[in-house]
Amino acid sequence: MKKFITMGLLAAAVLGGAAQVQAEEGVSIGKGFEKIWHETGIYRFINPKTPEEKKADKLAAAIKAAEAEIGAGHLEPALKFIDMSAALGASEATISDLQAQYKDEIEHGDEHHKGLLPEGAGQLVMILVGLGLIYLAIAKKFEPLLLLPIGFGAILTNIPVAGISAAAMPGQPAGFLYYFYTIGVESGVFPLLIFMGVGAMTDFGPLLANPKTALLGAAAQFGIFIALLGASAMSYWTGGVVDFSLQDAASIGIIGGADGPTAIFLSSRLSPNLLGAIAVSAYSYMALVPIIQPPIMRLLTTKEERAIEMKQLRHVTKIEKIVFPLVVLLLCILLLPSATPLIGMLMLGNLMKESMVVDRLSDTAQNSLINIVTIMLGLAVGSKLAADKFLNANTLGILALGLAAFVIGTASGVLLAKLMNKLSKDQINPLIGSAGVSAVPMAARVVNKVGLEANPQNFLLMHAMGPNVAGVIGSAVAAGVLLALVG
Amino acid sequence: MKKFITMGLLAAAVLGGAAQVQAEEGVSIGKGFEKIWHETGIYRFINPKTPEEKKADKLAAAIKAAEAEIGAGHLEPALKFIDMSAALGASEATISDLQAQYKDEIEHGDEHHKGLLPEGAGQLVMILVGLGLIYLAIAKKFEPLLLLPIGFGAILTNIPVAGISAAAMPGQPAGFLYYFYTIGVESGVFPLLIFMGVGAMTDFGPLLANPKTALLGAAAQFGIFIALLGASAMSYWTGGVVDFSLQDAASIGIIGGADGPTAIFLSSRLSPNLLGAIAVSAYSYMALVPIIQPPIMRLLTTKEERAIEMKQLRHVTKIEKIVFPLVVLLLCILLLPSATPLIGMLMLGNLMKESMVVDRLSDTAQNSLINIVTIMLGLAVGSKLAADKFLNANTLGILALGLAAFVIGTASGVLLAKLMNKLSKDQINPLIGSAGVSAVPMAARVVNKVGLEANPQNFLLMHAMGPNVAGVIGSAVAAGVLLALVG
Amino acid sequence: MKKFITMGLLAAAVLGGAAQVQAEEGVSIGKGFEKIWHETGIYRFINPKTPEEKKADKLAAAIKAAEAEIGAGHLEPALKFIDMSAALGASEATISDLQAQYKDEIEHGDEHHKGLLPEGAGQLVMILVGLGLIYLAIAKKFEPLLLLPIGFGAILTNIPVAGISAAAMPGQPAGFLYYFYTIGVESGVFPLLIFMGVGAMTDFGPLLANPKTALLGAAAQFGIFIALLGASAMSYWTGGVVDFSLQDAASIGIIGGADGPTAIFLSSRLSPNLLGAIAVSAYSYMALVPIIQPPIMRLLTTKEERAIEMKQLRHVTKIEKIVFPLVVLLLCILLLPSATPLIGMLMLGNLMKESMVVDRLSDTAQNSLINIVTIMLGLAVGSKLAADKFLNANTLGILALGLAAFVIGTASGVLLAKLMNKLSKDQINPLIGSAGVSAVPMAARVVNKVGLEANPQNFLLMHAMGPNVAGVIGSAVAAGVLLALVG
Amino acid sequence: MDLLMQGLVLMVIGMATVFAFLVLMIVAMNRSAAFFKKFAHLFPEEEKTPAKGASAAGPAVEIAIALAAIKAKRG
Amino acid sequence: MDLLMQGLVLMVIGMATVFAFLVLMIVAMNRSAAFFKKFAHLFPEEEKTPAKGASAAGPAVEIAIALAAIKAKRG
Amino acid sequence: MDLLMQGLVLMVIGMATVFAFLVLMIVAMNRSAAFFKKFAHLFPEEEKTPAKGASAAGPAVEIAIALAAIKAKRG
Ligand code: NA
Ligand code: NA
Ligand code: NA
Repeated sequence: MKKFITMGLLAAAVLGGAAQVQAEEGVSIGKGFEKIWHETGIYRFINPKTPEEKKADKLAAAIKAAEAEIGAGHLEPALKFIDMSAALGASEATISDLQAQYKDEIEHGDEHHKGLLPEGAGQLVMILVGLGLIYLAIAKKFEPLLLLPIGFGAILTNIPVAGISAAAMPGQPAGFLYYFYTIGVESGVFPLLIFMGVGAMTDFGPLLANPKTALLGAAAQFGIFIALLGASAMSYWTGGVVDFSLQDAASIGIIGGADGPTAIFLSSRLSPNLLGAIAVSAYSYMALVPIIQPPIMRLLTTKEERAIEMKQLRHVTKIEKIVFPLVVLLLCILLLPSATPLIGMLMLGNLMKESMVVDRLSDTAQNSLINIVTIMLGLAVGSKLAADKFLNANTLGILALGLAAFVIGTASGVLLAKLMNKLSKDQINPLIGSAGVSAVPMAARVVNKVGLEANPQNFLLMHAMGPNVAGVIGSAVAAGVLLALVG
Repeated sequence: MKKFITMGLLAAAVLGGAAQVQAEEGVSIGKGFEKIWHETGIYRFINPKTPEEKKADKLAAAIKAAEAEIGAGHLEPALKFIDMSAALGASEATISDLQAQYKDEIEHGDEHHKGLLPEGAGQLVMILVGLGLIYLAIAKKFEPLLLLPIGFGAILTNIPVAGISAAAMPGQPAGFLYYFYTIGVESGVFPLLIFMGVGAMTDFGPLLANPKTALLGAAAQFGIFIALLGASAMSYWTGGVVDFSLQDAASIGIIGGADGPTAIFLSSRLSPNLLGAIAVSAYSYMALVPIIQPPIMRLLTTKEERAIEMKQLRHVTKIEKIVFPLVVLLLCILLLPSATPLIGMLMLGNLMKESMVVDRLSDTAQNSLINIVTIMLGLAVGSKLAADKFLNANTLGILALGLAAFVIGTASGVLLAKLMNKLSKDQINPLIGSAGVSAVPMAARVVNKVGLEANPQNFLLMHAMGPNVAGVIGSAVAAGVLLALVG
Repeated sequence: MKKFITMGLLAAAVLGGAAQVQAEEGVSIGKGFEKIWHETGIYRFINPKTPEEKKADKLAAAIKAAEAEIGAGHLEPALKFIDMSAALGASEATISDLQAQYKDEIEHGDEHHKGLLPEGAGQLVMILVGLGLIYLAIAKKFEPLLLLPIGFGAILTNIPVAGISAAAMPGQPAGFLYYFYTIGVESGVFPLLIFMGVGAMTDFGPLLANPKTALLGAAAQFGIFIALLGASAMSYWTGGVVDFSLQDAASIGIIGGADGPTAIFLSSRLSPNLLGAIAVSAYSYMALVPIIQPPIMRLLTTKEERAIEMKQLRHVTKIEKIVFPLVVLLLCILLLPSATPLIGMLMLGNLMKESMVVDRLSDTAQNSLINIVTIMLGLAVGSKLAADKFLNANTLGILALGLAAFVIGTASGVLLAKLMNKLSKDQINPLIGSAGVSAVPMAARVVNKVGLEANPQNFLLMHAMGPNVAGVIGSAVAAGVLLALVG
Repeated sequence: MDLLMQGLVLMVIGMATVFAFLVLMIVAMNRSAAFFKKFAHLFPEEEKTPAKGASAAGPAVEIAIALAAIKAKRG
Repeated sequence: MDLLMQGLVLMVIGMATVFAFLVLMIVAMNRSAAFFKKFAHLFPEEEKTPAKGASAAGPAVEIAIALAAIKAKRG
Repeated sequence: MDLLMQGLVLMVIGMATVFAFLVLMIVAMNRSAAFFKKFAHLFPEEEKTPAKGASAAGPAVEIAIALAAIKAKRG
């Protein structure tokens, strides 16, 4: 047991070591760790923000908001935020820089905001994309709970004249999907309620029975960061044809988390313009897990490894299950508060389930509430599939990087599992590493199926559920890191 | 089959021909068709709005909003919209006209906004109206799902001091029904969610088995337009005692659509002040369908016609049912985008049902979601039953016109069915024409009952369901036309 | 029967008489009754507010809002409301007074808004408080449906950096619990929806079978007003260490109503800063009813009294049950419109249940809707458990006063029941008086248990349900009085 | 002291109003009971509750009863 | 008079559009029926409904049937 | 190049944090398991699940069982 903990700490240390090296080259790695440290609960309980820091936060937020609004071509709010920045004491240089950006937007804005296709043709193509998603949902059963509403939302949002996702005009209400998006997604409420429902449906028992498999849920998040790196590289090497900011790269990376609500939550905060493409990519690859993962799993393991039978899991007591969500939440508070909305709601759902004192709330969270929110969330995500945001080279990049993220996540999970099998007393079937990407419970079922092919007595489902649910936590933690550093 | 399609096209052509004649007289009929054409998806996919057109739209909206706010006596927002109109380049004449209206409102506003009765007495009467609706709902089982909450909402909204439907005051939240109304009805969200639930409960099988019966669902919409005409005439002939704008006339007409969510959706957009009376009228007459329709049906048919048995409906395959909602939506996108919020949500619900891949969403849409929304929608509609809006000659006019619309819709459905029976190879029982008004499924049950009276072997229920569900689509299309032309 | 009515009227008269005495001393008791009279429906149906009164209301609201915002340290909106007050015609003295307060806030604001502990330590302690509530909910089954979400909300809201309950920053959405609070609690919507669900679960049959027991539901509200008085006294005698305004005292008193939604609704309107502590206190003592009440009940009654068996309740007809909610609502409209949001929604729920024509709405109100709202309400209440609002002497005061309110409410219920037993033809077991505090159905069960101890044949449950449900109405009425007089 | 006094005022008015309200409610309940007793013939009680109670166990039970009966006969 | 005229215009355009829409819908339904009849072999009807119907009564019934059978045999 | 570098930095910090978090979670799980094993007597497992499983089929089944038994006896 200790061995694996040491191993994990070692991995963290090695990565931290790399950080030192990088820091020499003038990049702000040291500062990155410092920033993370300053955003931990441990630090902040002892050093709460001073009024000066709070004011500085406000100023930074105002400047960021001004830049974002200029970039989006919203001239009126942009002006408001420039004024607000000045009032909060921004330097003259900053203000004049903002004003220059503002002037540029007025003069050249039209050129910046052009889609690849004329508006009408773009809408027509996007309606076909929506129909395609619906086809995949119905005929191929690709994550139909989400892809059907997303596809339908994509159709509705691209209907000319109707303005179903349009913001309000004077004296006229906004389109109804606009409300779904702003009230439910921009606020973060819908993905978080879904996460609560997921928590209420999740059994952490298999993880508690074999804690060390949580490492696999960490390893599989490697796909996230490789995709992030890939997005940065793509932006650099294509000379801006594909054009991603660091925020965009982070949002794209999270596709590798193989977890819908996490991906939607993070990208609604970092890159709302890419949200549609990212959500579609995430759910599509989650549906494709049974096709994407097996070849990688077979490539990286020998038949003997795949045939390994694992020791039956120990019984986990009720009290352990009740305490677990609270412990994880406390850990998250101490180490990474920025991940607490996600981890918190997941654990609230799980606590409602395991405590067995609020069964009616838990039932509702798992059924009517999650269903209502799923319909509305799907439509709202679809409302971000506007032609000018989706029909461009970036979307191709996102699809390619999303696939890469899944592949690399799967591979790193399997490889760490192989290593653990070498080091462990009890045998570990390397296949269960691939379940670390999450995509609950599909990835665990795939493990079971591939395991049975190699050995008809080999039931890996429950063993794979450990890394599987750990992967959900792992990607929520990764999202928290990204929020803390680039949010 | 071809015969009926030709017939429908002919009807459209004749009506279009009439248009030509009218156009000669200087009225903007030609322009009306041109406007509809410019608001089709076909036209807009090819000619998306130019930035200039978009700016012109904004200006028109700002002027309309300014006038509406002046009319409602909301001085502050009125001023804002006048300024906005100026900023968007309104002509000096327009601005000075708005300012004149604004001045008139300040000087004579009190006189404009007086109810028939003193405020207190009016509230007392409206509470009795609310109790009356509740009585009808409970004792007479008149559409209790809506009329009970509407009646209760009417009581709550007319309680003095409590301000349950009042807008916010400084430092004080608005009354809770005000939130239900603005968030749910003004935004269009509640009626659209109800429509989604209706779609998930609707079986279009009988229509697909006998497509030509859809014509009956078109004919029965005649009641809508006759009532619209009647409202205009009433306004003209009573010399302003009953006073309806064109928007009001359109909202009143839609009562003849015999479809609650459509009526609420349209009148929330065109005539929010009349919404209460219109919704009450629509649901009351829907409840009275078993009393209103049979005499008309008997009057217009012979006993032999009523006794006609119809050929058993063919089996409709699953795939036809899945494709149908998408086809209707696409048709609507191409021809009448302004109807797509309604048609779209209806078809989303139906697709969720028929696709059978998202049963949990479909169940929720049909049960907890539609129930929650029904409670809130009913209360919100009741909140529009304020004394000064309801206790006047207009309401009597609305009730009279609503009844006329049901009668005429029923008659035109039956008459077209008689004609079709004459022309058809397979016999058509003219009674099923009356089901074209929608009022699903009550109108179809009435057909069945009247049919059984004439011939105890004559089970018309399924045959009447075809026109019945076509009538829902028909009135949503009519609402789309009205939105496009007077919205 | 008459005897009890006379008795009730006498009690009211005596209290009113006391009022006359007090009035001599220059306190505004006479004016208080006059104000209540002016806020009755009877008065307002006859004398609706004049435009002048409406303007005066607006001005008063603007001044109150300005003071509240200054007190909360929200400088920007404070300035807006000062301007608004000036525009609405506030006297120069008032304006200069507001400006003085505003200046004081700018200069000494920091000192006013300091918590007892440094921010970080305070948050840590509050997280422990949240854990404590969750422990009570799970291990001790203390009202888990509310206390589990409240406790979890308390944890989430006190996480540093995450800002889960923070208001929006420029360009950044607010924390998601902030939305739950403003949309659901500040608006009053969540507690009212819960009340509707409670109404749909409540059977008023036992009360209708024995109407005079409603007096017990009145007597038990005495706890509310003693706690109110206690809060005032505490504020006076501790020289401001414990510091409650009259609004605060009223909100604290309502804990004695032993009714969660009423307490949350009232304190969200009068003392949002204390809402967290008040809700926690109310639910905790409701959970402790089986421990708090029995000793008091035993102390105030003899064994013979406790052993009294009561006459079996008569059958109540369906029609009486249907008419009851409407009658109570009308009574409330005539006498105390300010209580109609609460009484109205309770009675709407009950009417939906008893009318039996909208069973699907009633089911939803009792199940998925109330469950969804309970989760969100609990979290939102928890979001008010911020360290600087909770960790101070006031909270200790609230806990002490809440306990006193329960004790006194119980005692007054039992004592009135003893008196009624003396005066009554049919015997009344004094124990049922304690159920008048509401805490449905726990208090009634406690009565049954204590009754069985004294006499194993003595089943008091149904007899106790009468005062129990009357207590719900009683505390809603008390809340209405407080809203009318200090709201 | 002012605050205390106002609290006392609130208590007096509040308890008076609560009692007045519930007394009037009692009167209304008694009147309503008398009225509906007098005109009971106009409001026939639908015997819905027993029917509902019986079917509360769901159609499954009825089918089971039928099945059991059949099997029992055959057996 | 202007209002009346506009009402008439709306009626003409409205009824024409409603008929045109539903006629096109009829055409689409007929085409779709013909298409799926022609290619019926590509879209096999899943016989899902009967299976669902059978289980609608819930597992309780099935258990009850089994139990009744057992008891009957023993009896 | 700057963007790439920052991506690399994010990767290093991100993976380190993810591993650190999950390692600490493993430690916590192991500690918790040890703790509750040691004090197992303080936290008796309620045997709720089997009871629930039995009643999952609902009261209908139990009634059906009873009925079947009765019928069988009579038969
Ligand atoms: Na993951
Ligand atoms: Na219709
Ligand atoms: Na109470």
